[in-house]
This record gives sequence, C-alpha cells and structure tokens, in this order.
Amino acid sequence: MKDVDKSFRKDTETEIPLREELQPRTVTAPDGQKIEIDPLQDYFCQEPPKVHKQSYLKIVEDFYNWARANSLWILGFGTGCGAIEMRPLMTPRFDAYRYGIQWRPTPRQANLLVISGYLSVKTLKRAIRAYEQMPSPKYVMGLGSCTINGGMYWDSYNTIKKLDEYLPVDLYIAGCMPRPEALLAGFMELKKKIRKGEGEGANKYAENFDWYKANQKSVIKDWDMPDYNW
Amino acid sequence: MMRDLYDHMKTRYRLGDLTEQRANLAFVDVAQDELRALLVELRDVHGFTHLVLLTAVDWIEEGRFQLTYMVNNRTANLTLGLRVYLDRKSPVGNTIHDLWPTAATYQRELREMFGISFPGSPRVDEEFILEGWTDMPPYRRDFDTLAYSQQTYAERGGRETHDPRDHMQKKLYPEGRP
Amino acid sequence: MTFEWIQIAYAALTLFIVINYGLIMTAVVRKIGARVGGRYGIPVWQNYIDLVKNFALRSKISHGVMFYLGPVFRLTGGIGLLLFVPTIYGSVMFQNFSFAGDLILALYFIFFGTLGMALGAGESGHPLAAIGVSRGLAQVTAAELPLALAVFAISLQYQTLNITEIVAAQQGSIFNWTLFTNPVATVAAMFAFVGTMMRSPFDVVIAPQEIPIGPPTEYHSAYLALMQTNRVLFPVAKVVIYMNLFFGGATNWAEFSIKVFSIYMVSVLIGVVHPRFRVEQSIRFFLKWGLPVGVLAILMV
Amino acid sequence: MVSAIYIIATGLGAGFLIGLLKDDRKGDAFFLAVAALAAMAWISVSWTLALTAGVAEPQQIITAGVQPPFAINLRMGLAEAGLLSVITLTGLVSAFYLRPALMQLGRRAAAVLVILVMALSGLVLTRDVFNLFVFFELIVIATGGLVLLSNDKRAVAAGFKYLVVSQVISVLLLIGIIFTYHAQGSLNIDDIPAQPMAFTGAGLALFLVLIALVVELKPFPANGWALDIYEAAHPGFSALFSAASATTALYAADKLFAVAGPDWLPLATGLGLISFLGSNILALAQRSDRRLLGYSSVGQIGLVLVVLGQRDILGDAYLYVAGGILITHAIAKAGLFWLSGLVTGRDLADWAVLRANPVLVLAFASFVAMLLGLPPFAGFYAKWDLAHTLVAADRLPVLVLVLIGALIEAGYLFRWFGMAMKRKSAVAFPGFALDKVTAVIIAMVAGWGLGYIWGAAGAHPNLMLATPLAFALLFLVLEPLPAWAKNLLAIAGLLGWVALRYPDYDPLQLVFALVMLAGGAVILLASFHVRGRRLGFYPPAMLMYAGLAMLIDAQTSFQFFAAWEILTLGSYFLILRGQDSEPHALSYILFSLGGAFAILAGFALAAMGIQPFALVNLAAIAEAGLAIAPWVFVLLAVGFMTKTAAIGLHIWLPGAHAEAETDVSPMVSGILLKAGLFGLWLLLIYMGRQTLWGVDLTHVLVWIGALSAFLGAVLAIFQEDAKRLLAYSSISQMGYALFGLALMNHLGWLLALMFVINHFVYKSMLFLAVGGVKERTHTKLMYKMGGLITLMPFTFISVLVGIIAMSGVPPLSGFGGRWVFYNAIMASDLRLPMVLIFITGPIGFLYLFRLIHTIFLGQLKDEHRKLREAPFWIVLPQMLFVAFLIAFAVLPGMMLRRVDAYIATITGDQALTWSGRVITSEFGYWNPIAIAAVIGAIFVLVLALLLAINHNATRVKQFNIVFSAERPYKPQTTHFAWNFFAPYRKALGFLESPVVTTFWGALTDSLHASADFARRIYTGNGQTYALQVVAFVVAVYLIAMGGVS
Repeated sequence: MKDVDKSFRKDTETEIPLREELQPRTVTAPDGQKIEIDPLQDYFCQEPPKVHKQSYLKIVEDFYNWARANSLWILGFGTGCGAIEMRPLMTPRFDAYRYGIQWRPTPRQANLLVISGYLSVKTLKRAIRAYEQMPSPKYVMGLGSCTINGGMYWDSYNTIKKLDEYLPVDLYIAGCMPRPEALLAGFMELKKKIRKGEGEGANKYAENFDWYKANQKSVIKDWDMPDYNW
Repeated sequence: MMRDLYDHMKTRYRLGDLTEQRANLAFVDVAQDELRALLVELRDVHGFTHLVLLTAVDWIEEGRFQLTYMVNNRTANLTLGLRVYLDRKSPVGNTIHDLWPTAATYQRELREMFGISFPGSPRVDEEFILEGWTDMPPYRRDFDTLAYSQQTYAERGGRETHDPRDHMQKKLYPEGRP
Repeated sequence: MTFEWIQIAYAALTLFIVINYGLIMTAVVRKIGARVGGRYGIPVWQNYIDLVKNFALRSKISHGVMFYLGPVFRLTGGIGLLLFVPTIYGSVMFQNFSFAGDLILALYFIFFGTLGMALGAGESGHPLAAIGVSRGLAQVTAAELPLALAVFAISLQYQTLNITEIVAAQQGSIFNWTLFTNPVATVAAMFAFVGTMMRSPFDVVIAPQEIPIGPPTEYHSAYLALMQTNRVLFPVAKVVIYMNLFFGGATNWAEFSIKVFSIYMVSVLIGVVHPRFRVEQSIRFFLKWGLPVGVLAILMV
Repeated sequence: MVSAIYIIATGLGAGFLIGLLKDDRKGDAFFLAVAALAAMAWISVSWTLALTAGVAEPQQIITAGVQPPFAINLRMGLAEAGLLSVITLTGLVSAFYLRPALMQLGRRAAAVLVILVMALSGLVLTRDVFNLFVFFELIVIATGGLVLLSNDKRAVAAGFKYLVVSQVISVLLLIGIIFTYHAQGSLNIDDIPAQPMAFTGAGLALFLVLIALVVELKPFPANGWALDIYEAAHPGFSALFSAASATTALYAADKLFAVAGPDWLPLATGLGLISFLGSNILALAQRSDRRLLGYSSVGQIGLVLVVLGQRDILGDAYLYVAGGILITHAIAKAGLFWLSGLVTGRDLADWAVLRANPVLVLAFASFVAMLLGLPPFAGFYAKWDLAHTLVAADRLPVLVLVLIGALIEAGYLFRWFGMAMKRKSAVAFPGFALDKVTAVIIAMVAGWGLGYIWGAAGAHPNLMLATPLAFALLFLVLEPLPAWAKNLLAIAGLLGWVALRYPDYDPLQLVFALVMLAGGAVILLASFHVRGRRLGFYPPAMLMYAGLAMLIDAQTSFQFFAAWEILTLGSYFLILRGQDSEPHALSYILFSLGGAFAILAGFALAAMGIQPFALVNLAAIAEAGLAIAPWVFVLLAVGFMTKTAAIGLHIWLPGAHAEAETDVSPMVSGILLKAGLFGLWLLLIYMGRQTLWGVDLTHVLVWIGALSAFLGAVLAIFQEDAKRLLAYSSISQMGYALFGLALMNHLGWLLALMFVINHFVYKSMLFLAVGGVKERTHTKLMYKMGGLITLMPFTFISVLVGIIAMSGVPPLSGFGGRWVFYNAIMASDLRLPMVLIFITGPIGFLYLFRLIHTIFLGQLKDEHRKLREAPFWIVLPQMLFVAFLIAFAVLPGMMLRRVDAYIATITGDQALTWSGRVITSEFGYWNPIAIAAVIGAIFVLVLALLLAINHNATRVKQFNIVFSAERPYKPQTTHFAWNFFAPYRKALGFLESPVVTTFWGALTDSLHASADFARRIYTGNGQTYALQVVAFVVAVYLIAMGGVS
C-alpha cells in the first residue's frame, strides 16, 4: 500500500456553519412576546444513551436472549449494493422467515441493522441515526469487504473503510458480495452470539459513546443532529 | 451531414476543427461567448432538442477546464459535442438552465465537483451530493483522493492488494510461466 | 343476566383461550400463505417469540401521555369487544360481560380502540402516522356502512338487538343461519368484514414501504407488544360478532375454532389475490357495491 | 280643553307675526316659531291624553257658525289627536333641529315651517274636501318653499320638480273635487255617499280625488320627485316631510277612502302592495342613506295604504293597526333622518361614525327594529293583528306579499346596520351636536314609549311588562357598570328565573329551561374572562335569554311569536359583535326573519282570527282534520327549521357561529339552535302526523333531518377553520335531532331530547375549548396549530371528552344517544333515510378526530412554544361540562327517566323499562354502569401492565421521530393537517359543491338586478316625473275601472 502522500494536506481549518434551520432564532408569539428558539435544544431529546443492565436472574435473561435470537427483525434499509443480496432471502429458495427473521419498515421496531455494503459519509449519517433510533438490544451486521476494510473503495474520498470505528458491529460477513447463503450463515452465527449473551452492542455503544461520537464527527463534518438520536 | 452543418455554421461562428468520432457523432470547439447563440440555433433551427449531458474535463496541464455540451438531434440521430474552455484559475461558465432546465442540475454538480461556477443558475451554490464538504472540489485532478482518504478515514491493517493478472499467474503457475 | 364475581374468572379464561387461539391462528394463516408460495414459513409459535422479544426490549421512549395511552386504549378496545359479546352459545361460562349491553354496544365499542390508537399515533408527531390515520378513518367510514345496514336488517329480521337471542334463533339446522335465511344481509356484512380486516385490497392504511407502517410507525417494545396482542385478539373478536350474527354462533370451542378460522380465511383468500386499492378507490368501491347490497338487505326484510 | 281650532289659529297667527318681524331679528323669529309649535303640540297632546283617558269627547268644530255643508267643519277625535301630536311634536323637534339652518335662512323659513305644520294639522282636522285642497296647496307651497330655501343646488332642483309634480296632482284633485261637488252638491266629506267603483261620473270624480291623494303619498313607481327631495333637503326637513307630511296625506286619503265605500279599498290595497314591494326592492340597490330612507318611507306608506285597504275587515282594530304602523314609522323615520344629520358622509357605510356613541347605536337599532315591526315596538302588535285579520278574511296573498316586502326591507335595513357596526368609517368623526342628539333621543324614547302604550292598549299582554324582557332591558341602563358586575347579575338573573319558574314546568319544559337558561348561566361563566365594560354585549345577550325564557313559558301563539322575535333580535346583535361577522349576521337575521314570518303566517292560519290562540289549540286543528292543518304544519315547520339550520336553510349558520366571539359561539350554537327544536317539538306533539297531497309530512322531515345530518358532517370534514368545522357539525347534529323527532315514536323523541342535552353540553364545551385556543393562538385555522396537548392540557381533556361523547363511543353519554337511536329506528317503519344516518356516524368521527389531532397532537409550532392554558374562566365551564358528561354517562337515568315518563304520557306507550341499573327496550338492553365499570377495569389493568414494563421510558421531544433516517426540517412541514382528508375529497368532494349557497345567492342577485333595472325610470328629469304621474293615474284608472266595467 502506498504511503501517505505528503504533498497533499486536506483542509482541516474550515468550519461548517450550523444549518440554517438549526440556528437559534427568535419568533414572535401570537400575544406579541418574543420567544428564543434553539432548535437542537428544543426539538430534540438531549439525553445520552444508557447502559442497560441485564436481568437479575440469569435464567430470565437467557430466556429473553433466546427470544431475541429467534425474533430478529431487520431494518429494511439498503445502504449499498449488498442490499440486493437480501431480497433472495425472502424467496422460497432461502426463506429466512423460518428462522424468525423478518423485515420491518421502521427502526423503532427493528433489532438488526444490516449495513449492506459501502457506506458513504452521507449514508453513514443516516445509518447512525437509524441505529440510534432502534430500541436496544440491537445488533449490527457488516456485509462485504467494503464494511470491513473499504474493499474496492479503499481510496475513495467519501467512503468509510472500517465500520466498527463508527458503530458497534456484532458480525462481519466477508465477500464482495457475500451470497445469500453466507448471509444465512451469518444470521445463524449472530443467533448463537445472542443466545450466549454476547449481543451487547448497544451497551458497548453506550459505554464508549464518546469514542464513537468522536470517530463519527471526525468524518461527518456537518454534524446537524443531536449527539444521540432518540 | 454533420460536415454540412459544420460548414454552414462555420460561416457565422468561430468554430474549431470538427472532430468526427463516428458518422453521427462529432465534437467541435466553441468560443465561450458564442456558445449560447450556437446552442439556441442548434436547438431551434437544426433540431438538436435534447441536451444529452454537460460535463467537464480538468486539463490541469493546460490550465483550463473543458466543458462538453452534448446535444442530440433525435430525428436525424445526430449527436454534437460542443467544447468550451474555461480558465482554470477562475472558472465561470455561462448558465443554460433557461434553454434546458435539466442543465441546472448538471451545473450544480459541476459547481460542487469541479468548482466551476454558473452565475444565475438556480440553487447552484447549494450542496448537491456531498454534505459539508470543505476541501477542494474532489474531481479536480490536483485533489489527491487517496491521500485524502488516508488522512480522513480509519483503516484496518493487513490489507493487501494483488494485481489480478500477477496473482492468477502465480496461483496457476507457481513455478513460473511455462 | 346479572353479575356475579365468578364471571370475572370466566371472562379471564375466555380471554386467555382467545389470545392463544389468535396467536396460533394468525401464525397458521401466515404459514399457509408461505406454503402456497412454496416457502416453509414461520414457525407456528413465532408470534409468542415476537411477543416475548418485544416485552423484553430494554430501551423505550415515550412521546407523551396520549402516545403512552394509545396502545392501552387499543387493547382495551379489543378485550372489551371480546368480552361484551357472548363467545359460546349456551355456555354459562362464556357469556362474558354481555349483560352490559347488546349488539349496539359491540358495534360502537369497535371505535374505542381506533380512537385511542389514532390519538396515540397523532401524539407521536409523525406525519406518516397521521396520514395513516387519515386513510384509515376515511376508509372505515365507507367500509362500515354495509355492516351497519346488515345489522339493521337482521335485527329487524329477528326483532331484537340481543346477540344471544339472535344466535338462539339460528340454532337447529344449518339452514337456520342468517347466511341462508338472509343471504343479502350476510353478503353486505362480508363487504364490511373484508374492508376492515386490514388486508389487501384494503390495507393502504398501513401500506408498508410507503408510509412505513402508518399509525404504529413510532411504536415499539411493550407498546408494540400490546398492539400485537390486540392484533391477534381484535380480528377474532370481530369474527365472533360476524359468526354470532350470520353463521349460527358456536356452541363449543371446537365449533368456535373452525368457524372463526373459516370466516377469517375469507378475508385472507380475497387478500392474497388482489392488489391494493387507494383510499378513494375503496370508498367508491364500497359505495358502489357494498351500499346497494346493504340497502337491498334492509328493503327485503 | 283648548279647542282644536286654536292649533290652526296659532299656526296662522305665528306665521303672520313672524312675517311682520324685521329681517335681522332672526332670534325672535325662531323663538316665535318654536313657541307656536310648542303651543300647537301642547294642544294636540292634551287632547290625546284627554281622549285616551276618556275625560273628553271627540269634538266637532263648526266654523262660521253654520252647519255643514255650508261651513267648513273640523273634527278632533282620537286618531286626529294622535296624529296631530306626532305632527306638531315632530315639527317642534325639527324646529330645534333645524335651528342653525333657520337662523341662517331668516324669518321667512321659520314662518314657512310654522305654516307647514299648521297646514298639516289642518289637513288632519278638516272634514271638507275643498278645505282639504286648500291645506294641501298650502303644504305644497310650504314644502316647496322649505326645500327651495336650502342652499343645496340639488335641493333647488328637487324643489322645483316637486312643485311641477304637485301642480299636476293639484289639478287632478281640483277636477275631482269639482266633479264631486257637481255630483253631490256638497263638499263635506261626511256627505259624500259610498260610491261603487264604477264607470260613472261620480265614480270618476271619486277616483280622481282618491288617486290625487294616493299620488301625493308618492306611490311606487310614480315617486321619483319625492326621492330627490328626501335626498337633497335638509335632514331636519326630510324628517318632517317623511314623518309628518306622509302621515297627514295618508290620513287625508284615509278619510276619503272611509267614505268612498268598501268598493274602493282593493284599489288602496293594490297600490299599497305595489308601492311597498317595489320601493323596498329599489331600496336594496341604494348606497345613499337618505335616498334609501326615502324609499323606505315610500314603502312604509305603501304598507299603511295596504292596511287602509283592509279597513273593511279590520273593523275596530283599524286604528290600532294602522296607527301602530303609521306612528311607529313616523317616529322611526324622523329619528333616522335626524340621525342622518349627524353623519357627514352620505354613503351607508359612513354611518360607522355612530359607533362613537353607544346611545346613538341603540337609537339606530331601535329605529330599525321599529320600522320592521319587531317587538317590543308598536309595529309588532300591529303586524300581528294585521296578519291575523288578513288570514281570517281569506286574504292570504296580501299577507304573503306584505311579508315578502318586509323581508326585503329587513334585508337592506340590517345590511345598513351591519355596515354601521362593522365597517371602518371613511369620514372623520365630526363630533355630535347636542341638540341634534337630543332630537334623536326624543324620537327613540317616543318609540319605546309608543311600544309600551300599544302593548298596554292592545288585547295582548304587554311585552314590556314581561319580567324577562324587562330584566334584559335593565342592562341597557346598567351598561356603564364593569363587565364582571353585569355578568354576575346576568347569571343570577338566569338562575333565579329558573328557580322561580321551576315548579310550574313539565319535564320537557324543564329540560329546555335547564339547557337554555341554566346552561346559559354556565356559559356566561366564560364571559368573566373579558375585562372592561364590554359595551353592547349584555343587552343583546340578555335579550336573547329573555326571548328563550319567554319561549318556554309561552302559552299562546302571540307569546310564542313575540318570544321568538325577541330572541332572534337579541342573537342577531350578539352575532354581529364578532369579527368579520357582518355578512353572516345579515344572512342570519334574514333567514331568521323569513322563518319568523313563516311562523307568523302559520299561527295566523291556525288561529283563524281567534285571539288569543293557545298553543294547545293546534292539537284541536289537527284533530278536526281541517284542510289548513297541513299548511299550518308546513309553515311552522319551515319556520322552526330555519333556526335549526336544516339543510337548504343552513347557509347562515357556519359563518354566524364561526365568526362570533368566544363565549357567543356556544350560546348561539349550544343554546339558540334548541329554540328551533323546542318549536318543532311543540309542533309535533300538538299536530302529530299531517298529510299533504298524500305525503306524510313527518316523513319529509325525517328525510330533511337525515340529509342535514349527512351533508353537515361531510361539509364539516373539509373545513380548515376549527369553528366552522364545529358549526357544520351543529347542522349535522340538529339533523339527528330533527330525524329523531320526526320518527314520531317514543324513542325517537327521547333520542331528540338526549341530543338536546348532549349537543348543548359537548358543543358548548368544544366551542369554548376552540375559543380558548383561539384566544391564545389568535387563529382558528387548525393547520396553523398543533401539539398543544402539553401546553393546554385542560382544553385538551375537554375536547377529548367532547369528541368521545359526540361520536357515540362508549362509555360516555353519546353512546346512550346512539343506543336509543337504534332502538328508535327499529321501532319506526322508515328504512331508507337510515342509510344516510348510518353513514353519518363514522363521518362524524372523521371531523372530530381532525379537530383534536390537528390542534392538540402532531407538531408544536415555534410561535406557540410559550403558550399558556386558556383563561381560567373559559376553562371552568368546560370542566363543569366534562364532569357533567361523565356523570350523565354513568347515570343517564337522573334526567331521562322523568322525561321518558313524560313522553309516555303523550305517546301513550312505555318503550323503555328502567330496572335498577339496566335500561331495557323492546329490542335490547343497556347497562351504563356495567359498561363503565368493565371498560374502566380493563383499561386500568392494561395500563398497569404497560406501566410495569415501560415506566422507565425516556420522554423525547417533538423531532425525535423516525423520519426515513432523515431529520425533520421544521414543525410546519412535519405537521400533517391541511386538507387532512384528501382521499375523502377525491372520492366524495362533489358533495361539497355549494348548491344551496348558489341558489340563495342567485335569488338575492336577481332581486338586486331587478332593482337596478327599475331604477332606470328615475331619470331625475322634472318633466318625466310629471309624465310618470299622469301615466300612473291613467294606468291605474284603466286597470281598476277596466276590470270593473
């Protein structure tokens, strides 16, 4: 791999101003009084994520984990070209439903975020938002070499190369692209992990929240959302 | 046919030489100040009603950008590329969004990716694909995308690159080519 | 028709049986659908797992009081609907709380859950939830119309609004069922049935992938679990009403399960072979086809 | 007693004396004139008083010491005395009013004024035809002189035209007199024998005399010259011209018609009707105040001419009726002309300056009401008697035409009043001259006094002595008090009245009394939130409540109708107070008056001349199976349905309710609409089923009710304005009530009654809630709000409870209504209208959800972030209503049971059984407590389960929503509210097309168009006017005589 090119220095000086709709402003109430609006404070919950303890009884937690493992609801969010590999999973040939895997249209009802390929910075922002809006416990699967080390986008100016820097990845499935069988194998692996109580990505994210945020903000320059998207 | 058109136009416009790629595809250099008049005439008189694309090439060595306006005559199946050169130091193009509304989108893209400005084009200064981009426009050739990537994105160690040809050769003939 | 405390226990038993029945039945229906499509399909106990999973989620959010109460309204609506109607004809145990009111109570109580759900979805602040509610309400106005007419027709036919008496009048032979004594009213009611079961072609309300899932877009964890419970309970409760009114009721749980399943499958069968209507199309459909049948029904009594 | 001859003598003497004065002694001239007028007035008034009290006898005054016909004789009777009082007093007040003008014009003007009044008096007094002519000429000359004396150039032209036309009339009159003398050999009126209207010499003579006098009354269309005078002359003089001259001329005509015999009366009737209708239609198109007043005068005189034409049937009541209309008109018109002198601009909207002075506003309102014959003024009694007499004598067409004319008159007068109240004044506030204001106030007081006298003199109870009305009028005096004090008194008055009357009511009346009066008191609690004095709110509000109280108490048709008119008038002024409510208040009053006239006609038809007519006698008519019974039914039903805003007659309601003030909307919606229901209720109880052309009219009502319910609901779901939504919903709800009533069975009536109670409660509550929101957000447009639930929790609760109750979802009280409803229609044999009603239920749910969603749920807007809960006094009544609704839901028996039993006494069956907590009908059963308990228990259990699991949920904020992985941009674009039911509009939007509005609009437009067309005959040219008069006379002659011979 080529060494860092010393002759080119990226611009680290310029700051992106806050987007107009998020800038504090003053509006006039119907009765004439002036109201200060700070959109980020007023519109969004600012609470950081919590680390959720497990149940006091191990047997209860094991039962829960069994249920979680057998009821994986995927967020229907195709981030890259790998999304095309998920469609066959619904067909008679692969039929992922028999493993308790279903697709949900909203992050609130999903537990598993499949990052299906390369993530441009712009998509990363949406992926973070979607991930944070999912209720915990939640799991992330990285699909394909792009999420592992950048793959064929290793030298792209706007594609991240190492997903676990930004989101707590439970499982990678290698390949470019991995076939549906590989995905099924990955789901099986993930189920095992969850049943063993190792699917604690959400807690990991909450524990290392600052680190994740720093990484995210280092690539997403126009951070136009609260630190945690409830 | 294309030649006839060229000869006809040549009498009134300062055109460069005609580069004929195929019988129905040709390129010609155009002076920037005559571009608009030429496009209007091509569209309204000669039937080139469709703007196929508007794109740019960074001729860094020559210190200029080349804008290519590709227009198409559907009935005659002719495509003509008009090349306009802009100074690379202060690249300002003429907006043609009023001739073809789609041009506005092309111009927005060029503004973002090459830093070529098109005064008067709608929403041209708003971000197009990139969000919060502060660096040099990334399609310029002096923008080093690898260096930028290395300076910006975390990497995972242990990555190897193989030239497919060498790799397969090694794999198939470990002892060297028979 | 007087209240005794033991009825609470009996009602709880009814509820327990019906919820389990509903959980399994809906899974079986999905499984049948999968088999028809050549798939293996979900396990029949999948609904239980999903329910446990949703109750076991750790982080929850709330958009406000009405958001919180929405699923409560919804499930109360489902349970209430079930319990205000006698489940098994001739059984003292499974008369539930039908002493509180007659058919009219059941018909109007259907809206209780709808209203609560709509309010909860409204407070979530999600525009797509509001669009879903708007679609749902708009569609249900037209869809419920044939039912109202059919109910009116058969209560005129039997000269009563008392569900037990209506069922009693249908006993004896299969040809005493309203289905045979008043087929027009039954057809009219089935229009409404198909229209309100949230299945194709009348499922534009929750149209996934378009307005994600409509009203419940923001719901998750235990909220969603309550709504899932209602989702298996409510259709059964509704089918029970149709069964009692048009299909001779049920005298035991075996008959109950067969009839409920069969009636439920009507909407499923229609659903799998039809594409989705837009709201204005379904309104026009009900006014053009459902309404005349309903009018015919009340004119023929 | 001073002899009446001295009136004339004084006038003449003063006239000469003034003439003798020097030119520069203007003050003395004025003083002399005033003194003379005062003396004349004193004589007239003393005669009037004496004759009324019975201490004096009517007097025949013989001049020249010889018996007639060789001498001129005068007569002083009650009629003469009354008219003379009006004339002389108007003259006196006008003299003061004209003081600046008179001072400027000099002694001649003063002399002419005195002479004019003298001549007018003479015309009233004289019993001699030629003498009549002499006085008439004197009047013409004096009038011409007074008009010409003005500085206004147009006045000069107008005076000239007047003289030209007057000469034509004089010639006609003179020829007539000559012929008469030739035929009779006597000029004494009393010697002229009754003449058949025939083509004979005597007939022609009489015709000429009569027609000359009629033309002098400026009948439409031969009256262009008179209008120019009204428009151009000094208002003080116009007042005299309108009030005194017209009155006198009319009396002169009356004298001759009296002797001409009954044959001639149809002539008067016909000409009067044409005049009344024609000039009222023309007045519609007027933009100039004085010209409008002129047309109105002509119209009113036409009306009296109609009355004159009925003297054969009016008999003893003739004086009462004609006098009532005539004198009221004289006072009101004089007052209005005097008012017009206070207003500098001549456009109708310029009267907005009057708003600077509340007393003048009151005066204006009083004059308008007087002109239209609204209670408690004298014209009301007169119109009532007139209507009854007309119907009794089978002259229904005359009544219909009179009522149509009156409605048109109401149209322009109330439009004018509305402009004065709501428009911005284009002219600067001039400041009011005290003497002019005094003149106006004198006229107003006289009008009120006359109303009292007429009330006392007639056969009917005196309205001004009715306690509720007196109580309402008390608030006129109390206006200077602060609002809270008046409010306290108002509430105490309402509650006190209910407490006082409570023992005498039957359950039905009790329910209505509780809803209208006690309920009104609860709504008035909301009025405590208004600071200051709140001028002009309490008198109309209390007027409305007074009308309602009297309505409930009414035993006779007169009491009922009077109450009806009073509440209509009060509510009109109340509605007019709202912002942007001018056109809506106008359409409200027009529809209401139209309805009221239908009721009047209905009652008159029912009474058949028998007075007083007890309401219970309606039942006798129905039982007797008279042919008129269905017509009575139709007229009354239409009248009542204008108040309940049944579809077709509903277009006034949305605007009127939506634009009214916060605490007025619930009054007019929750309470006022019930007046119509009350009327319908009485109608159906008394008259039962009626059949017209083989159609059962109650079935028609059922259909109208169903259509109203359906269309009202459909229109409601498309509204963006919250109050309009509620207003359309009222149409729908009233449709339900009408439907229930018209089912004509026990349960149907019970249903209607539940609607009366429920609709009052939840509609008042919702209107107050929405009003409270509007107080804070300053908008009624729902899409501009959103997310207010946390900021206005109490308001939210009341809306929530309101919509649950209204949509009929158990366990709240609305369900009871629906249950009774189903049972009611099962008991009925009507099937098809149910279809409409069935579809209406869920549609109602649609607009209600929209109301709560778009205001309280969804996204909070930036400018509303610091909103506070609605004012305490607006929230308080809502909370009372909430408590009531919940209590009523659980214990519906507390009121219904008694009413149920009462209805059973009417229908004679027992539809419901009340055993313990269960209510059983023939078909089903219902146990409200069990329902509430079961639902409550399940709800609590489920909630407990959810709380156990989700008690630790993180409370997030408004933008924490999943937004397809995006972030909302701003609340406005994230709140789904505008055009909320777009799919519905696509499917059923055609129902929204404004067919009814277009129909009424076209009707109004065609009236206006005909007015514009007719106006072309008034060219402003003197010759044309003279020709018109001649043509008019010839035409009348040909038509009248040609028809006979």
